[in-house]
Amino acid sequence: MFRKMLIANRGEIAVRIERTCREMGIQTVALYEAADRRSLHVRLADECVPLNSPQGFLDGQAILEIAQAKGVDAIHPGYGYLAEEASFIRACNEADIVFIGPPAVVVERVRHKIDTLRRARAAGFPTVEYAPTIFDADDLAGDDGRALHEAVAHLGYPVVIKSCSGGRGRGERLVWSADRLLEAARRAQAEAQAVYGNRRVYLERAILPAHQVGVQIVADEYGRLIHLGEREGSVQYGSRKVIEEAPAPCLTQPQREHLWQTALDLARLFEYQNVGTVEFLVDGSGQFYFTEFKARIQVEHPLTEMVAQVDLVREQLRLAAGEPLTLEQAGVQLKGWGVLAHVNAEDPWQRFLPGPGRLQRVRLPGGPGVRVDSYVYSGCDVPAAYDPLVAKLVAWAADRPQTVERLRRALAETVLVGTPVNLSLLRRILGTPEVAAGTYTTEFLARPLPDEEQPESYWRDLAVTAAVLYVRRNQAFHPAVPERTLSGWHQDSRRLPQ
Amino acid sequence: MFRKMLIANRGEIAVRIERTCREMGIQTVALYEAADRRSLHVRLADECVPLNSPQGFLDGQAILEIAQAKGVDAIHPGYGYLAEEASFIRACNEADIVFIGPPAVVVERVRHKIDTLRRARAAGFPTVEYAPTIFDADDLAGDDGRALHEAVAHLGYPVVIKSCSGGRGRGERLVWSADRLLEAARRAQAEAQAVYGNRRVYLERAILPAHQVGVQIVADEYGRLIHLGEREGSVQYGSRKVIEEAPAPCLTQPQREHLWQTALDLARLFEYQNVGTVEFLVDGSGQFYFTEFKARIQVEHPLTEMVAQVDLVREQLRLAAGEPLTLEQAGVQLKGWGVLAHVNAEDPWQRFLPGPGRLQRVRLPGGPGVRVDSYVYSGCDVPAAYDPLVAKLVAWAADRPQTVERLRRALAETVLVGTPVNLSLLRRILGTPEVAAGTYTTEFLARPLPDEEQPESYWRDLAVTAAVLYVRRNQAFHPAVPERTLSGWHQDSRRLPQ
Amino acid sequence: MSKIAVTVDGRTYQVELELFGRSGTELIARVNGEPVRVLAPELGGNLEAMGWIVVDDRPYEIAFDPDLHWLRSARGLHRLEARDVEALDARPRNGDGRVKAPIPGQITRVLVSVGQAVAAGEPLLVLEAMKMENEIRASRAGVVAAVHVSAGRGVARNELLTEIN
Amino acid sequence: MSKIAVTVDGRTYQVELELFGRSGTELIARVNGEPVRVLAPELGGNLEAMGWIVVDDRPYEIAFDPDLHWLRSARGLHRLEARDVEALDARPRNGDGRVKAPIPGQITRVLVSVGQAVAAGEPLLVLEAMKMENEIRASRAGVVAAVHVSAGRGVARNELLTEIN
Repeated sequence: MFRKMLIANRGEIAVRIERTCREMGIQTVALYEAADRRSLHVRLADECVPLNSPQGFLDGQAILEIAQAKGVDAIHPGYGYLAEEASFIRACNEADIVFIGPPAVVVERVRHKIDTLRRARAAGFPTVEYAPTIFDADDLAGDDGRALHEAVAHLGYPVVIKSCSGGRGRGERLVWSADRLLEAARRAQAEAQAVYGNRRVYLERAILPAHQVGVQIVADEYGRLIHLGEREGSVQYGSRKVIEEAPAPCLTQPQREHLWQTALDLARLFEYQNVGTVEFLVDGSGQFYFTEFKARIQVEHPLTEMVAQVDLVREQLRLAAGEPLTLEQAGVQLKGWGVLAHVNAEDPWQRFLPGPGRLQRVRLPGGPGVRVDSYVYSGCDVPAAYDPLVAKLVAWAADRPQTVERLRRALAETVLVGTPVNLSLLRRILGTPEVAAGTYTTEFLARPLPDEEQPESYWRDLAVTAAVLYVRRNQAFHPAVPERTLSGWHQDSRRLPQ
Repeated sequence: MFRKMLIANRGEIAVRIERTCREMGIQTVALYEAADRRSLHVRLADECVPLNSPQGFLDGQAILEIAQAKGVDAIHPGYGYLAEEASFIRACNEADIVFIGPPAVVVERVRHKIDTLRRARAAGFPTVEYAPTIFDADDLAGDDGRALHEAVAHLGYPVVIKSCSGGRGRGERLVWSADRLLEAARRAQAEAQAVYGNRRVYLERAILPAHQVGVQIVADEYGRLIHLGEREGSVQYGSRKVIEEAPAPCLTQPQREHLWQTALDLARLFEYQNVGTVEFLVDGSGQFYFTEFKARIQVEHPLTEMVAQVDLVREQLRLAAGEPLTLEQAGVQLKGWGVLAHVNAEDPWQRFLPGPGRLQRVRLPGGPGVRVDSYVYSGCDVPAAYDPLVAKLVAWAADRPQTVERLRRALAETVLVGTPVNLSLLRRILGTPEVAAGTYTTEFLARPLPDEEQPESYWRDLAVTAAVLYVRRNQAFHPAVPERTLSGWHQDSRRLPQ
Repeated sequence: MSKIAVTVDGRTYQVELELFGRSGTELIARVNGEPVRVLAPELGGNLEAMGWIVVDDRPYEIAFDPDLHWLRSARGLHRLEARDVEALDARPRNGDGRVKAPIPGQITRVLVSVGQAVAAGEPLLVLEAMKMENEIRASRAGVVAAVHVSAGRGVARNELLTEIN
Repeated sequence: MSKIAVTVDGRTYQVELELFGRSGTELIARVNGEPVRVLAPELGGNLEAMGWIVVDDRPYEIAFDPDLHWLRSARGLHRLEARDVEALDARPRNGDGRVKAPIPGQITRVLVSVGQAVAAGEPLLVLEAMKMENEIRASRAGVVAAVHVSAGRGVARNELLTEIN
């Protein structure tokens, strides 16, 4: 096994990887940019090195230099950034450093999304409809998107614009009509560039309403291959998953088993290795369509870890070290139900405006059946430069209703003060009949959420609270100054309010 | 099911009960004494009521009055305090309030420890040797402990002095020779009085070295009865358990199954109901001896919840509401391994001096396979009046070595600053060969722990750190005043140091 | 005795309470004339430290902005208006036309220019932060009077971006 | 430049460093003459806020008492001695015979009386706190000069209990 590992990522996934490394006795080297130095992943590592590159975690060269200077024998890319970059994997190999993930040849086989779809379809697998063209920046700049419009002509609206580097809904745009196509493609490209360092996008025919389901695959280099069940991530806003669960409530048991078998067959077709996910869209009738491989650990992997009771990062490390798969399909027992919430530093009521800042108070939930993966703690910063995900709350219980109630309970006891957070949105989503019944689709959050009923005493108590705060504030800070002149808004004003 | 429950306890167990209540849609009423008002159990409840009684949580009358004023339909006693008081259970019944635990008649059958041992022995079960006398305060005051010495004469040293109200090692004293007997009995009585409000103690022949093992029992009022495996709590200091685990590493699988069956038979003999534990001592040869019933939820219950994947508090509530047991023995699968650490606010290097105070910084561990039950958070108080337990850290993994490493990892990422805590002691215990091999006994911590090896760089780095702190302190606080005069010790001094 | 009119998400209450000179943390207030018991444990410290309050035995963990425009409990975020009904100066505040950066980030595009008429809600600029593009929109209708930033420019929180007259 | 002699659990190091006038948080120190890089992120705030330091890329989360008698890391609690080797007044401190309450609690028994000779480590009183009885022992041998408390008395942290001459 490895002696020392560099983690080429930050935030909660870096913390997640450090935890398994520590349990396995592997030393860790964390990277951080200046704004991120108070994050937990920097504190839990054995060594921490500043990353001073304008490209940040996308700068494979800079990261490899640090890895060599620190004498590591492995690099874990986490998700995003360098997780599916075959050239980086090859550079690691040449430097005699093990890359934690599939070999470069496997990544190359599955990273090109259109080729992957073509090959799967040729082998008889059901896939989504796609346009066989990749749009790079120049394709849009020149001709006002004629190529784009031509591509859609074969598919018909609605279409989804997806990043070729894909993942996590970033760089994805749903388009319903031709007049929004060009702007949407530009936005998708800009976001893909920001997140993946690569602005290439392609088009798929949208399936609406749909369910987004992925099957977790684990494979060794000797041809042993198993699945660990599926996850559903259909509760989305702005193409980003916000509630996910395992198993997928949209499937019947026969559909589920058919899906598992299809995923295993696809993984065999592409000779997949290491830990990965085979992704599908499922329509209202339970028909499913292959969309892509995710050749890495995914954000929502704790769901699988809880229902299958497997440490996926440990499996990644073992497989990358060349060890054979020791889990057997017959020995894997998927038990109970898991539901995961993405806690984001953003304001859902202000068009999801991200909310960086300092978290003065943090209290994360605990107790039975609750797992938290996070990089935050009381007094830490949420830097502006990264994804707004601050914590993943995962609940597990013996059945789905208990699990949903448990996650609601965990949310209710979570305190994050200092930046806007989406806790109350998550609470409202989990309180809807659609989530209670497990009947939601990817369209679910396009409709307004019902207001929560609160007892009269709640409003009265908050009014008393506000009055106490109001009197206390005027008393303590400025008993003589009119309240109107005190806000930050007016203090730095260059002219008085009209 | 219940509508509203009063929790007649505080700290982590009150939080634990509130969590299940919230998941089941049951409103909660928390109690708090003034020093405890910042604890988490007060914040997570739907209502919180000050408890103003000199007897505190032992004052059943005051608690019942609050329960009636608040219109609750159930009271959960947690552990300790009123958990095994038949008279309180009857008072609840008369007030038409359900007591969460066994009925009064069951508690009366098992609470008298000597009677329980006699009945078990008469039915052919192996029990510890005991003296059939109860010592109340007066027995010790009058005759210089003659009755005590006579009781020991039948047993022989070493003996254990145990509280008749029992539990959690409080009020327990191991005595090796006659000259320490009287003082030890007085101490045991004083501690029993402080913890349980009842100073009665009795004597057992000590089994040394031994393993302390309890089998978790769940039974309904219709005669259905199952076990959920056993726990071992042999890592103790000052008779208090500090590391516990499930399953018990001291047992072979045949011994384990024999123990389970014996526990079920004992529970049937006593017609036990609700959730409880049948406790045994196991000697070096694997022979076991029944000691007592614990007719309540126990501190270490999360271990069973993790290996059996059952919510024991939910089961308590369901059974107390008269529902039948729905778990079946064949459906219970004990999987993997759990290890639990008691994090106490106390200083192990200062004879376990308790350490109340304010916790300025709290960061509890998370990630895969880690559960935390606690009442603390950043900025809370650890009151002086209660048990020093501030958090239970529980790790679960597929096998025992992984679980021990996971708990070490969880300890390493735990931050508690503001009071002394036993984190580094726990860390050292978990690093010993005895814990790694699972071969420890109740005698284990009587021997000194080996020092941990640290690399030279560690000491050097701490020296640099100390130098930075030293210079920074002198610079910021008092550049001109000699360092010697600055400590709290000297500032309030009435004479100068010699 | 202060008399405060408080509106929480559109529901208005008259609250009477007395805080001046109190050393304790418990007090009796009146809401629409009815008495309520209040325990405000952190009342002695600075205002931001006050994260917990108990009203008639019901505990609330709260967060709020220094201007008391909003209050957050575990059940949601609520808009607040509070004013002293006996104070002389009780005019509500007007928003002006100055558009400031709500978060630190980088301006990626400027969509309007000086002299241009804009409708309320119309996008003015795009600000990138946390890998997300965020449209900054006009808070009211008017004419763009000034644009203080250009594409590519990094901006601090509350930095003035444009002005609308 | 300060020259500090630091002893950590019996291991002594000579540390040279310069903090005066520094606005940044990174510095180079020398330990027994060897240079080490130090990143002390909270150096600008108050001392107690400093919970994290990085020495030669190795991060440490730390806690310490204001008198710098001990330092805690995730790996353990360590005794410290630090002194400025160039300061004039570098006498080590002496313990005196005054015995104070190490925690708040209640005195349940007083085991000695004035004039009694006691050995180092001999129990003087029993103090109950957190439901535990704690023996307070003599820090050195001597004669009990004063007993300031009686059984049943509640005591605050650091309250003077007995004196030994």
